[in-house]
Amino acid sequence: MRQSRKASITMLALAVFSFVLWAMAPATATTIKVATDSDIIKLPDFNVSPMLVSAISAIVMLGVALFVGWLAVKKNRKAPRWAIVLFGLAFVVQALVLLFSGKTMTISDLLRGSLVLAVPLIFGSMAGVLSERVGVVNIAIEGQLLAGAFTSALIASITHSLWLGLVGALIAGAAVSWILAVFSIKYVVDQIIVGVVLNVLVIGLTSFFFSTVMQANQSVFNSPPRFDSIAIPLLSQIPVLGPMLFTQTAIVYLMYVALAAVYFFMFKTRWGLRVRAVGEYPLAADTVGIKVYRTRYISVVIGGALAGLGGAAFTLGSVGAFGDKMTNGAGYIALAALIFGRWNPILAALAGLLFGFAQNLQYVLTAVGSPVPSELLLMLPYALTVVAVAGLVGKVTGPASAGKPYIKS
Amino acid sequence: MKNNRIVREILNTSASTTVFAVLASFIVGGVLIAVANQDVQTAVGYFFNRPGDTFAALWNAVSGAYAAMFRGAIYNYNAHDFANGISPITDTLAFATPITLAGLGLAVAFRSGLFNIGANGQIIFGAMLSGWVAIYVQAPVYVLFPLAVLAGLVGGAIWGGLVGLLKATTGANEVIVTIMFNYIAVYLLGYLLKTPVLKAPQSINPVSLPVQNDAKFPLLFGSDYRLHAGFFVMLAAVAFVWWLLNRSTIGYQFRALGHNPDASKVAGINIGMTYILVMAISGALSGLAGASQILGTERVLTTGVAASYGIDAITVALLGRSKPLGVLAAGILFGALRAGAVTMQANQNVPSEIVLVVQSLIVLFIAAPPLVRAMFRLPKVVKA
Amino acid sequence: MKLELRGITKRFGAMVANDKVSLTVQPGEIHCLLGENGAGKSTLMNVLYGLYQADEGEILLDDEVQKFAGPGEAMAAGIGMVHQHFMLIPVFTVAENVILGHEPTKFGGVLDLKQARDKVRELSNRFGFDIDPDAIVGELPVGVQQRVEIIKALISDAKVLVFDEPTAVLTPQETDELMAIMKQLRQAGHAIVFITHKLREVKEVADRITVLRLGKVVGEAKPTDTAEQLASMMVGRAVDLDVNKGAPKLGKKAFVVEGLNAWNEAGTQVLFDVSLDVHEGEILVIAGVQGNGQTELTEVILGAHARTTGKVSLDDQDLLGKSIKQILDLGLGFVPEDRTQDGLVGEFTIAENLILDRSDRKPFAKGPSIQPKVVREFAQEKLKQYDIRAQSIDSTAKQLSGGNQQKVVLARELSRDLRLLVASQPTRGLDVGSIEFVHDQIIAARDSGIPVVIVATELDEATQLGDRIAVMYRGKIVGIVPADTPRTVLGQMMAGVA
Amino acid sequence: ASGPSTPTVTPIDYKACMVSDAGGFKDASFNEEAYNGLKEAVATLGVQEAKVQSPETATQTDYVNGIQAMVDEGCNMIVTVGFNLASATRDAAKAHPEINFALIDSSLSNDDYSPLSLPNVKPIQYDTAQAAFLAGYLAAATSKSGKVSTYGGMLFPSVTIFMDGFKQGVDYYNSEKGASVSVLGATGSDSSKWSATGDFSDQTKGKTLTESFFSQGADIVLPVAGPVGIGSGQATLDHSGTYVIGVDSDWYNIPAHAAYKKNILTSIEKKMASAVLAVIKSGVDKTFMGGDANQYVGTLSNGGVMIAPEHDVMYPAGVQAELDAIAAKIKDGSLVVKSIYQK
Ligand SMILES: Nc1ncnc2c1ncn2[C@@H]1O[C@H](COP(=O)(O)OP(=O)(O)OP(=O)(O)O)[C@@H](O)[C@H]1O
Ligand SMILES: Nc1ncnc2c1ncn2[C@@H]1O[C@H](COP(=O)(O)OP(=O)(O)OP(=O)(O)O)[C@@H](O)[C@H]1O
Ligand SMILES: [Mg+2]
Ligand SMILES: [Mg+2]
Repeated sequence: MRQSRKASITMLALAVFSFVLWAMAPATATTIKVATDSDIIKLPDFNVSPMLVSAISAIVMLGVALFVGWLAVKKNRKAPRWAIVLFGLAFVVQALVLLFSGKTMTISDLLRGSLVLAVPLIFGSMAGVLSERVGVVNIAIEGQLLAGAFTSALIASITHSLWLGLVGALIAGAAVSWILAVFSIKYVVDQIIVGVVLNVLVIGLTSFFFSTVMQANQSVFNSPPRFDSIAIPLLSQIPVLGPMLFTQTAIVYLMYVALAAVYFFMFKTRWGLRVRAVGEYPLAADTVGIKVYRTRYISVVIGGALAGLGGAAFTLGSVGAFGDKMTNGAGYIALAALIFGRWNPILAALAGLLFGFAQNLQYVLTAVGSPVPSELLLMLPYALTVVAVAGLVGKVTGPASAGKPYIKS
Repeated sequence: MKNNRIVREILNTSASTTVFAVLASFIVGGVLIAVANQDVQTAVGYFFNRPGDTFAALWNAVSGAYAAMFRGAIYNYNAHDFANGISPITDTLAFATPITLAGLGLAVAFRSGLFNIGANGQIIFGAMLSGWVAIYVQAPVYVLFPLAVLAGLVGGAIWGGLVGLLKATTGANEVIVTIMFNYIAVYLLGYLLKTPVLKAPQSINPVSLPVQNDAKFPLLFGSDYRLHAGFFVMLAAVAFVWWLLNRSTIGYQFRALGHNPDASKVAGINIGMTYILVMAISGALSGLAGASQILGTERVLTTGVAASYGIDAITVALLGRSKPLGVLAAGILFGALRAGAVTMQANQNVPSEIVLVVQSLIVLFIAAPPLVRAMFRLPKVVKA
Repeated sequence: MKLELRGITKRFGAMVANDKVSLTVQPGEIHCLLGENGAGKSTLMNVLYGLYQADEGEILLDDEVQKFAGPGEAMAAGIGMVHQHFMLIPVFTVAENVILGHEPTKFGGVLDLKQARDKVRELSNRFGFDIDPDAIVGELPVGVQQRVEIIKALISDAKVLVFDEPTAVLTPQETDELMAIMKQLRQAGHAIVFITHKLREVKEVADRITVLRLGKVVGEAKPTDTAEQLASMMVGRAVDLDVNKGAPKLGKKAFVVEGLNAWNEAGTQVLFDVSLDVHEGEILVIAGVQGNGQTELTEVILGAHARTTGKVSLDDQDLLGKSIKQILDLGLGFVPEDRTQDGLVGEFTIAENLILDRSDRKPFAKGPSIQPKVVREFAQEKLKQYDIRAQSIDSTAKQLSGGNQQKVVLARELSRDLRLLVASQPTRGLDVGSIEFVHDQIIAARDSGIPVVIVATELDEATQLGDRIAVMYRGKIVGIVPADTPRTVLGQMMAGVA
Repeated sequence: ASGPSTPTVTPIDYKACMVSDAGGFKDASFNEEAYNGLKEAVATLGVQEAKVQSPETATQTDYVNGIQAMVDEGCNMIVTVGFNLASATRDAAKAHPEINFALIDSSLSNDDYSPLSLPNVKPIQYDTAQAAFLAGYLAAATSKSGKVSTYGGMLFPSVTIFMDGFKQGVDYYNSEKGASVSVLGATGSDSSKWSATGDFSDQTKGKTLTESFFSQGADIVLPVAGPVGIGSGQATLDHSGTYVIGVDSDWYNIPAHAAYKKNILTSIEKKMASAVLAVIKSGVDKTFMGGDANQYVGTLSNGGVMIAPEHDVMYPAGVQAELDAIAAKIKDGSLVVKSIYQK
């Protein structure tokens, strides 16, 4: 109840802000390009007036804010999700139209790039889901991504096989998470120490072999092939979404499958029920004969394998060759997406997507000329996340036993 | 009975295991060093003709590397006089100062059940504020210096306290927020270093003016050594945190909150206020780390002012089991590794990445005594 | 199936929780295990169930020696257990909790929750519990959770069943139902171990009785023995079972609740126009089945409840809108319903827990610093005074047996200068000796002239302790009656009839 | 690791050393190019080498430490790479007048950034804008879409000087040919608002950014972001008719860029290797001359900066000639390329 009040207050503030923006909105129109050459039905580009759009958004936002406030005060009800989504949408649309005023905004670029940037985050957050849902905090996502990136590039270079490269990534990610598992389950080391340290360890090892092995013989050890993006017939021709979702590399399609699978197993199967039970209250799980340690090992290791795939997205799925520390903190963002998404793979994926979007936005924007300095624009994804988490998401509670080792008497 | 349990623990767990843990990680590191070493590679080439060479090369490579690390981190026995010989250990302590301060900050948060990984951002804010004061404020030394240090403390406290405030008011998860705040702080610093706010007018590059001499931490052993008075601030912080967590009433409430928020609430502890307080104090200590950077060693603000101390601090805090003295020890260890790495590289051409490997292995091994005992066939600790 | 435990010894560090305990339970027999708090009953059962590994001794089923690496194996061997501390996943639904470990599945491990629900419905009908299979366990009142725990044990139709204090949180009706169930199971030839501190129940169902003290078997008793005999055997001294309190010397109306309404997080109303008043020197018992608003009422008094209308005042000071701290400082002593969650910090030592709501007050704190010496002396004193069984004041709260945990909370709350005492089920899970002691303390508090509010689910306790009894049902006070009102009438009021 | 120093030259008792900036010697760009000079010196002059690669998260303290370590190694010459090492170099040079220093990409200054000249420090700087100008002109002339693009890792002056010169080159082409080629990523004159990926390590960002340039019609990209530029090179492989322009060294000859060498239009070269070799040589045969008076500024005139020769990508007819003409103008000063290093 308190929560929804906070939400409505935040919303009101943002709505007011949106009115201010309306007041300052420039006259020059924003051209929106939705069509891509491949679409079946060609939608025309259209020009919108920032004024008009601002007006609409501002009013919608105010409406939603008031409605949520009314729910909170009169009905003591939480803000319904649709309201939050509608609100966010209105705000984003207004922001976009204003930022691109006098310029052309190509929707499909905006979206496609967002997904590309989100892929490792989404794989990473899946690893987080599998690991934390079973009660093992996974700070080591960064390390798992990096190990996957390195190994996939190395293997694919040597074997000239993309698929063997992916297998390498799986194994590398699994290996890192297996160490996480052994230390946190068997040796009862603080899971967060292990995670943080594993990241450093993997950075150290990859950098070391990068400079001693890969760089020394680039052509043999670090010139892997790349996955080409495959346009899925028909699907890829859906306006706007088609190019984003269905003109991608095999890794991205793998991600769709993995995402569906993880969600299904976690919430619909016996295995998932047991995993979640162990993550919530291992003693209780133990008392009904669930093998706590085994369950933890298996789930954590599978998660790591997925993160490994995410690593491959940096190399085989994108630029091919491995580069020193190329994941550059994506693992930590994935961790945030995981929490943001309430340990739910789908929501986490959306969080990752939101982040990728904010990041890509500033690329697309600076390309055509941005009204603000790059550093401020670079903050956007991070600031946006804070606003979303603080203003709209609020308190999230993870698996109860995450981080706590299970010791038998 | 209780006593000799403690004795046993010290004997078995802490002391010996730590030694062996360090040993173990140096062995693994040694393997990598050997792999990377030219002479070893060459010698291995004709291993079967003259295996002796290989082993000789191995020994030279590994012993050489670690000897260099020792000279770089503790005592340089090749130096022509004692005065130069001891300068490495002072470097180690100089590096250890900010790492330990930030580590203490995180320790306070961890003990209170808040997983603050925002040390990086909090260091940066401390450094920015402290730096700004130290560069631009005109005041007599006895005002300027304390003010500059205080500014660092406040900067960190604000950036950390803000996280606590968000958590208290909106329930926002501190892990997300601190991660995001780290990036925001980095880019904000980058931005301000391009604007007149921080950028030195005459410089084309994103650097600030150097801090005024009056604002600097006095060097302890003269200009030949880098160790500065910030070291004592750090020691004071260790004592303070010990008191805070073990003797103070708010520290007691911090820990209660950390273990069981519900019971704390029923016992009348103001949860929200405590969150803010915890994060503010935690941030303040990291902010001091920032101050010791800018007023102690860096002297100018650059985008890299926080180094990797934000992440190091997490490890240091946890490795020190979030206990002040433990954090101090861990901090000095990390300082030594950072100081020694350079010599190892310069003198033995050892790739610097190996230090990261060794560093993380040390932590893993120290954190898992049973593993180390198994590796070295040490007696099991009789669990009391 | 016949169960036999031979010379079971279990140590926790230095403390011996079970000392060469032997015990035999025949098929078709209800074997009661009696003992004070911390006697080692639960530990013994956990050993049997494979949760703890015994240091010595062996477990036999039908004269076959068993080796249980984990509960899984014990269950496989036909042992079922209702745990003293719930083994339920709060965020799961009832159905999910019940099937956990032996989930019905369709093709490829897909959960068949429908089958699960049906199974739960069928069982809860059979045993006359009404439980919604889709309810989230964490949101259910403790009483209902206990029923879920029981269903969990029954569903796996085990041959050997252990009930570790299942009745501690059940209503009289529920208790009677449970005991009927136990009798059914006995008929069906199950071997049953029943742990309880309520001698009435023992005398009703027990075929044989074994008494533990300080981890040792002190002997067998017969159901025909008087309650007093059993009690003294348990505690090792004579126990006076019925509360002896003089007539109340009433002072002024110190604590008043008027037209109190309250809503929960979800926005549904949980208290409806509650009005009551308590005089100085008077004990008002709030009787009622778990989950009829008592919890919320106590929360409101404590100041922990967000949305309320009406009036709550102590010594003419309005409590509504005051912070918990302010209210505690006004002299409220509060014994929460759920001691492990709200009353104690499990990782803290006994000493630390004893100052939980006074850590920054004299004499425990001087200025910003805590005074360790004072704290420890205080703890030593309370440990003795309340006879808390623990290795030392430095043992952590979560190492304590249920009963001893409760004592720590009581020791803390009763040892401040009170203006009002609110205690939810102060004797839940306590052994007879402790109950006697606690009751004496509460009455002492009352006679010292402060108003006392006790939330009780136990009719015995209600009638013995109360000067007046307010019965709650569905968030309303259905009536405030004198303490000598007959059990049947009270029972009906609590059930909402009459 | 480079192979064992070739035994053809006799080792001499002269130690040449180098300290990198945070980028490290394997950045396939700036530091690596400088280090190649040192390796050459080892191979051709037989000097001893020692080097320190500063940590990725280097602070001023780390630079001071690194240089100190080199001093302890008894180096005769210490080359420090990048403006970040300026003050550390200055202090070390003051403390050790007997050691020669060469500072790349910056000159010395006092704490208040007033210029400083020390006899044992030779600043090595590059008027990169001149070469970038040529690259810009070439890009404009080559572009079919009339859109070219550029971005940086972070927008430091050492980065924007490339983008700026590039932009001037394009503008010059426009004014000469009455064309209207635009530069995506460098819109407007305020360089702080240009495109940046935000770091120098995440290559996927470089690729994504480049692809959004391409899908907005650009067909040539100039990445000034160290290894992140590899992302741009990779992007050219997915979009036929698009080209990448290298920086610091001729990417065409660097293994890291081999995959897309056929799409490398040219590279804006800072001949740091030769400068480093030269300064070390001067040290060896005792002809080293430090101080601002003797500072080395790489320009088109002295061949310190240049654009790489035509490789696989054919220039439009006549452009090579125009480039030569422009180069000549710049050399004789009749055409001035503005840059931050213009005194
Ligand atoms: N170090 C390890 N590495 C990989 N897998 C392991 C490791 N330790 C245990 N496992 C996995 O866990 C399984 C069970 O381990 P363990 O016997 O310790 O727990 P359990 O007894 O099966 O579960 P419970 O504790 O619930 O009884 C092993 O069979 C193995 O598959
Ligand atoms: N995990 C543990 N670690 C240490 N000591 C323990 C542990 N579990 C129980 N004990 C100790 O063993 C003794 C017996 O505990 P147990 O729970 O068996 O008592 P009980 O007979 O069940 O008491 P109650 O009637 O209050 O439940 C107690 O003194 C308790 O402090
Ligand atoms: Mg018990
Ligand atoms: Mg087992």
